[in-house]
Amino acid sequence: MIQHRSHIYGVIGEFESPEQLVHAAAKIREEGYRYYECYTPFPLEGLPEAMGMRRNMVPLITLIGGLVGGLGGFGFQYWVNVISYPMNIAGRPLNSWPAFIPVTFELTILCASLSAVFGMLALNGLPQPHHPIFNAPRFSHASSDRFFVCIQARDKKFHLEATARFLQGLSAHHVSEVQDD
Amino acid sequence: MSASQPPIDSPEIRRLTPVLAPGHTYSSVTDKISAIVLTRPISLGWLIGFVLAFSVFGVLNIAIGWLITKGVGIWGINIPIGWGFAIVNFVWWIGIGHAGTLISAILFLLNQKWRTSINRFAEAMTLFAVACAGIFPLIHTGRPWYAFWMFPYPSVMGIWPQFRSPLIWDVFAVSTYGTVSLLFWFVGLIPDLATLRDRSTTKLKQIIYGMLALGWRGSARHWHRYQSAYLLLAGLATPLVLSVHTVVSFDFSVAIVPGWHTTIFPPYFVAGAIYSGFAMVITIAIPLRKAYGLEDFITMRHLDNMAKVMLATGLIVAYGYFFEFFMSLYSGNKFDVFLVHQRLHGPYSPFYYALILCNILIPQLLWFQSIRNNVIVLFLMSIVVNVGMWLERFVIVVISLTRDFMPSAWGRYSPTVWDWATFIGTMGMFVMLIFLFVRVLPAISIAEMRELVAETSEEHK
Amino acid sequence: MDDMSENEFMHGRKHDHEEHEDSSRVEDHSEECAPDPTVHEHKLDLAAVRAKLRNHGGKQYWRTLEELSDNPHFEELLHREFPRQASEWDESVDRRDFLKLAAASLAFAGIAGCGNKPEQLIVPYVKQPDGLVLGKPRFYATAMPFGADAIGVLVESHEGRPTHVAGNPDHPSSLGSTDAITQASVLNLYDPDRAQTVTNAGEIRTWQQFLDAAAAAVSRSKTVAGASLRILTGTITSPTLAAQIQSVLKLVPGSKWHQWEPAGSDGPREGARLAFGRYVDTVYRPEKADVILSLDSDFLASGPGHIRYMKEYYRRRKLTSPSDTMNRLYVVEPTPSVTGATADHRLPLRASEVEQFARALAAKLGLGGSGTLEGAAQKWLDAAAADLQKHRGASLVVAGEFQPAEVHAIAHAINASLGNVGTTLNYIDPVEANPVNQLDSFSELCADMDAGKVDTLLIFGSNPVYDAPHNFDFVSKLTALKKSADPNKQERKVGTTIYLSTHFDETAEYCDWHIPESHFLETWGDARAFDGTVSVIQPLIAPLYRTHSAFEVLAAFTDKPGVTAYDAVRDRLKAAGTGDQEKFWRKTLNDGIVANSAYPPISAALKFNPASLPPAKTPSAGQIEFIFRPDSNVYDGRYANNGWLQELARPVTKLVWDNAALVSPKTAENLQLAQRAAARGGEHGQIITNVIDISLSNSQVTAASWIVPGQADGVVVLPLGYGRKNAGFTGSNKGFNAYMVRTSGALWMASAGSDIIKKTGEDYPLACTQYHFQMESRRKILSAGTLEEYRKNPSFAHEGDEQPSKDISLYKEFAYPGYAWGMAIDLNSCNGCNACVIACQSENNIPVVGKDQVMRGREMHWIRIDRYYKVETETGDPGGPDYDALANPETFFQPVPCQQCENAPCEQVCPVGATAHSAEGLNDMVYNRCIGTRYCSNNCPYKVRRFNFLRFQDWETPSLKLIRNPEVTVRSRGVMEKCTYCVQRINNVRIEAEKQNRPIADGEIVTACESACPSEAIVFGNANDKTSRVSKLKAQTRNYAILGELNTRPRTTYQAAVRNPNPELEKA
Amino acid sequence: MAQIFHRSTNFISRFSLFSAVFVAGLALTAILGLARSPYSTNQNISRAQPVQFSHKHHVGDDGIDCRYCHTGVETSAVAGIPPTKTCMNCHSVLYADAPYLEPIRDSYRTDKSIEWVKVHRLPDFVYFNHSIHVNKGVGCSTCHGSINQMPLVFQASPLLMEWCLDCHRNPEKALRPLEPVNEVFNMDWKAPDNQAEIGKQFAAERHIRSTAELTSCSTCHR
Repeated sequence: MIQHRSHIYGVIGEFESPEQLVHAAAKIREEGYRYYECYTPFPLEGLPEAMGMRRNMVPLITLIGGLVGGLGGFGFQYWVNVISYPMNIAGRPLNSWPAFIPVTFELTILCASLSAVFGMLALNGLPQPHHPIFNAPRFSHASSDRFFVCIQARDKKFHLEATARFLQGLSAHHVSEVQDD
Repeated sequence: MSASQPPIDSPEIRRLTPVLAPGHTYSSVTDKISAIVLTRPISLGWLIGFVLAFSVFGVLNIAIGWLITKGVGIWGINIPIGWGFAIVNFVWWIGIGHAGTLISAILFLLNQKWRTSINRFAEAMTLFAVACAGIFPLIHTGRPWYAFWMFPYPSVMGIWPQFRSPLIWDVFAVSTYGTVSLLFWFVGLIPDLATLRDRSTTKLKQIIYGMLALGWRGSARHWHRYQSAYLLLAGLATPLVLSVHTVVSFDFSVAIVPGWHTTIFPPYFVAGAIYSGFAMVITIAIPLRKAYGLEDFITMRHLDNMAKVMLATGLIVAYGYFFEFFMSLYSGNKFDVFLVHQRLHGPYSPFYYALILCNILIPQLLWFQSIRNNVIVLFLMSIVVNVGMWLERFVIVVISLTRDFMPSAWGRYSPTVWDWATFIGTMGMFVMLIFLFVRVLPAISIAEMRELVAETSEEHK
Repeated sequence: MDDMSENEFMHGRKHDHEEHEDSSRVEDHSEECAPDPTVHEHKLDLAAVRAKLRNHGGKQYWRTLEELSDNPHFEELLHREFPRQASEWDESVDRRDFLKLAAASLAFAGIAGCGNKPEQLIVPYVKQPDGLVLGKPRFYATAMPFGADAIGVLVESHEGRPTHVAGNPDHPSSLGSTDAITQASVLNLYDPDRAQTVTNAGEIRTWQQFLDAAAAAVSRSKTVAGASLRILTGTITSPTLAAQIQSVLKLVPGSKWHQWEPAGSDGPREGARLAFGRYVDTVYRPEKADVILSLDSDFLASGPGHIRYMKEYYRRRKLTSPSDTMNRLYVVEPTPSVTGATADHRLPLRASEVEQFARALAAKLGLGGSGTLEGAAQKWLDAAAADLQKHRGASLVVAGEFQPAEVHAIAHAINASLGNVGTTLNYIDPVEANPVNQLDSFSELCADMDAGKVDTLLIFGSNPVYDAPHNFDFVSKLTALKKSADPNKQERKVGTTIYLSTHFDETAEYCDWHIPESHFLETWGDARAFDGTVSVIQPLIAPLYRTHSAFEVLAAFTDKPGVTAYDAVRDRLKAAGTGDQEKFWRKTLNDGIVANSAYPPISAALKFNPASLPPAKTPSAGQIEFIFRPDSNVYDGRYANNGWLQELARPVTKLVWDNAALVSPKTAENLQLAQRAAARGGEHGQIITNVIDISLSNSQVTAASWIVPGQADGVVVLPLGYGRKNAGFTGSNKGFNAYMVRTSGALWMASAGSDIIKKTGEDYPLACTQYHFQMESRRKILSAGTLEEYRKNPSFAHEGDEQPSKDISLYKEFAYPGYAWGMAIDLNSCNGCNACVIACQSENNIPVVGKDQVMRGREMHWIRIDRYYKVETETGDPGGPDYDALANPETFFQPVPCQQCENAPCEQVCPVGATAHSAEGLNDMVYNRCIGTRYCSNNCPYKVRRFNFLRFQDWETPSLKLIRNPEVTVRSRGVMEKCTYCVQRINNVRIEAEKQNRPIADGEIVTACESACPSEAIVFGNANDKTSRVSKLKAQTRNYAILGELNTRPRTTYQAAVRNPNPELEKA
Repeated sequence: MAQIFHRSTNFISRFSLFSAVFVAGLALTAILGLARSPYSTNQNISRAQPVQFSHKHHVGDDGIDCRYCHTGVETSAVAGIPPTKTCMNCHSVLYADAPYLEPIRDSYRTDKSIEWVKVHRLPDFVYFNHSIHVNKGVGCSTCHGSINQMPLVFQASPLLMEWCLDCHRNPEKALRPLEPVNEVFNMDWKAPDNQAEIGKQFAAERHIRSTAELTSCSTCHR
């Protein structure tokens, strides 16, 4: 059994309702587990708090993206019109900054949005089509109507039987081990 | 649903109509929506509709081919009317797009539950409308094969786009709008794609949806970041959607042509956009819910709310018309005053009266509950508003140009068969894309419906 | 051209020998890359020909064409290829479109880098002509013979290709300016429809075969009794040609010379004889006249010397300060002419009433006779008479070419009594080589043809089958058969008919021999100008095809057919010279005229008393009067195939591509004729009018009607020159043929009951470039006043001015330290004669688009002439119901080129910066950068930008390639274009000045429109130089900018028009 | 439930995502580079001519002045290709019967032009004027390269608009002395170290127009 531990990703348990999962998640944390994850068909209120997550990096990345886009956008237009090829257009000044605002604005939005989305994906480690958790027999319900929690084998408090029992104690159904092939 | 409940739109409970018919569970919504894509066979109706739309799309391709061959001279445009159908259609399509982003972004920020079941296809509509709109600025140029000069790249000529031109602003606004809408839409799709992946029975579907789902597994930490990203996108899309039609209105308000050169354009263009957009959403929603029996998800409550939004934006537009007149007369600028006269008495006055009828008078019926909740009438009304908003753009773009400063250069415009072919062709393209969309992707956001189930179940407790 | 010897180069006759660098410019990459190779694929036959042409430099080039033209296949090929491309743009689908598609898609795919262009060849001279510098145009003086006048011109030639015509400052009838027709004459040279080979009964023949035929005819006339040679020509002023004719007449017994010019002036001729008992010509000096009265004379825009008269007349209307004086012009005329429209006083009278007016005026001035007019007209007459008397010796009465002899005689009498002879006009011996009453001369010929007295008939300079009075039925005269001894042998009454003309036209169809005629830019010759000055006609290019001059044809009938026109002219002129003959000859060629060869004034004793005239017959009231007038553009029909003139908006009506029966608004109402703007094109393009049948003098014609404000009621004008069956691709079957109802009895005027006009019930779309004539109370568009107002308030042009002050802008103004190009247009001097429009078209390679495109509102002229009536009506459309307002409206013309705004609205909105400001303040238009969004045009308040909606330029027709100005890019489809003050001329002058490290002098740069303008209304120059002419004009109080309130700050400004009405009449 | 994707797809999918972006960028750079490469500018291609005329021989070895043949260069927009007559001036005597000069003699005899292949091709909408450049002291070799070392002439400069602009923005670097000796036609002229200041000086003396004027559109396009 011990030698098999390396092949085990973790132990998974299944819940009927969001409330049970949130409650379970909190309990697991109190128990001292650190490496565990919840899987839900839609975001649950209170779950992040229950799992003790902190604010994430996405907003910061977005802010940076936006600033780069905006400043870059205006800077570029200034360079084109004043430095690269100054031209007398309709008697307007070379640096007609009011006319440069729309493009600046659009570029701000564009870069911010791109960095928000790709930042999120990167932080989530997506794309990741293959993941051990998919080995869990009933996991397809995770994208439909069931709520799962999985305690991972790498957690030092992890012990196959004990952890499984602990989960059942939290009234989880179909507690089973997840193979890590 | 159980027989114990009164019929969904009986008068007494109509006001209480929920955004989701009671009795639904996580699995029921999941099944019902994903079934449309996964298990439901291709209906004859769908097939006929698609083939029709596709052949109209073929007309568009012919029209564009001929345009490239001969030049924009095949259209009705001339001097002084340099812009005709192409720009009218461009503004119209872009406007329609706005409702989608508005529903998904602004209503999301305002935490409106009733957006949930309509935002998905509204966003799809946005994308397709923008695609249709995007065609026109490209092909309306005399030499489309040089249109790439409008993008800033280090050319061997050492020259750059002219950033004072509203057309360049357009290029950036529209392309940004397209990109962001796509991102927004896709991010929203990821969990549903995962659902489809997990529920699809054939290997091929599993792989396709699996790839698209990027391996989404609904992990709590992912949801956490996902939500903040989605919120940010909504926050960014809101000013964007307002800016896009503002920039489009700059095409006119920055020019000096009487009837174009007015400060009221940005707000009233945006209002008009939302107006026509919601009209289009209704035009699509009503057949959709009927065809796929989605009355539980797209309830009378939705239609009622959308009708109200139409009424509200319609009034803003009416206010815009009024103020256009008032400012022209009040300013005493002889050209603007003359323009007012032209609209009322000029050769094109019938268009103007038609537009007043479609955009201001008829929509007033929406004050009546009975009208708002009569599906057929509402559908017809949404069509009327679409026509009206198209007429508005025609009045602004074309009629202003026919008689501007120099009486010696006055002229008239009438579209050729190719103008019509291009316009109708884009409609075909739009409908075709909608048809494809409902077949391959969930027309309603499943994940968000589950949330709704959760919330409504709490309410019921 | 084989006979062309080295020394003839010195006389400016040169090969066409173009270096490819200088061939016309192509601007669009995609044009350049794809089509060429594919052309071969599709048009093997023509491509082969082209290749052949390309591979023959110089002389070979044209000889090849000739060789080719000998084989019928090529003929057929030409007729298939050329007409389709010729001038008028053709909407039909063709293979080229798919080449374009290929080009487009290639470019689309981004392969348009043009990495590997097809190899280009440079074909240098073998022996370069002396003095020729590649890439530098050369200018040669020659003259265009036109009726009883010759207009001296300087022709611009690029490597031997004449491309542009300008006036010759040394020439009395030009003084450096031209008119529209002269400007457009260069297009006739390259007309692809020109006849190219000698034919007999349609079969191609050699020149030698014709010489034999001619010789045979001569010998026949010597042997057979009564079989005589007849020569039918138009009006001829060329001494050399006349001498040639005389020598033929001397050689061939019983031969006669007849003349027929459909728009000929028997009136003036016979008038002179009535007054003086002999033919004399009248030369006017408008410059010396304070008061001028025109009796239905358009002397400023047509007739001998009109260009000079325009110059002189307007020199008396230039205003620098309110204290300046102006001449005053009274015009009596049935239909508004260029002269009448801008007159100080204009009295619309029916053509027949003009004679009554003349008689009444004579009576009023105490020359005997009697006659009064009713009411207002009489008051008008009294005022005019008083004014004339007040300015004895400084007044002038001009009678119209198409008025009867009586009117001319009376005019002579009045001028004599006012003591004008010798001051404001002179009499000289007739300029015509052989002045005759052409109608009589022509009738005589017809009679003799009937009588079978004509054995050989030689026709040139006339197209009788088309333009003879229809009651002569000239065709039957040509084809009539005579009884002959052998009944089953058919013989024609007229033995042989020989016809010389540029095109294989209506007459050619009925003649045995057709000789293609050389263009005046291809031949040697001479001609007398309106004042008798002998002008030299020298060729700028060897004949493009196997064409021949009248001189050569006539030579065939003499004993020495070898003599070339060159020798003849040379000998004749040298003889005229004094001192070193060679030097004199050179000088003559250089100047284009024989120094002081003008006829001296003669004293003609008046043998005429108006009282002696029989009482004039007055047409019964209620009758409709039909008057025939040569068209302002295609004249008597000879320019019908000239696309430039066809697409040129008529000065007053603004009609193009058609003629129409002109009626006054009131008459239109009586006849229930209506017209309306069409949905497509509308006021700027397409007007739908009623079609009417006119059955006059037992013939009938169907015409489109057109309402002309200011036309006399009860008058229908039938413009000549249209409805041609065989003019060529451009000119055939356009409009209606007024000659069909023109009889020898009523050449200029016929009257009949209004019932002969029937509405057919059909409508016809006419192409009209400006229908709406009102300014809609937008005063700052065209500003005009009277001399009195101007004196009272010198800055009347700025009444209610809304021009924002310079410091209104938040932006600081751009500085223009160097040159600041600007233009001033004096509306006081513009009468809408159109010379500038064609000059611009020729200088700037502006395409002709055809009627269909004009009707869509897509004509391409860079400078347009707006016509406004100073009246307020309900609709602003001539079709509207405001008859009284439009009975005799004050008319104004305004040339509108690009205004070169300093704050140009167009520039700001161009997404690719294809239009931007130059450091000298030009509103540059970079065709090759333009992607064609048309945003600039929308945003242009003056609507002076023109767009190539389709591929308007003709890339195929070889001959049309030769006319292009290599200094200007040839624009392709999808590109915006417009006036840039002839920037090519600016650059060339600047470069020369910079090479010498000196500033550009004022007047050194002359734009095409400026150089053409006979009234010197357009002035171009450096607005930064306070001493320049343009600055002085801009400094005037009359100076204003169109739509100044928009703060576009145009570089082109206008000087308000000032009219000089007679206070007496103003009171009335 | 079973795994749909193999473990490796994780790497593949991420990698392909990045490479897509990377490749797109690479392609753009490649296209822009290609547009500037000799391939599309037609640089350095010696063209076969009807007569293999060697500038190296005539200019380099014989030291014939450019203007002897290109007569228009100081006065006209085009330098001009010499007429056959010019060749015959010498070759009626020198190499009078060399076989490879037959095309020249033939042209002269038959009065048929020799068809040279064009080497320097500006787009037709560009109006370059030789005379003004030469008169203001821009040397032949500045644009045409060391003609005197070209057996067969090839295009030495890209002739791209950005290349023209480069000089029109700071002409001083290309201005050569006109006296005591006119260096314009000196093929071996090298800019001295102090070119910067003497160039400015020349520009002032010869009234070279301001950059704004020299970079106005209508300076080259009409």
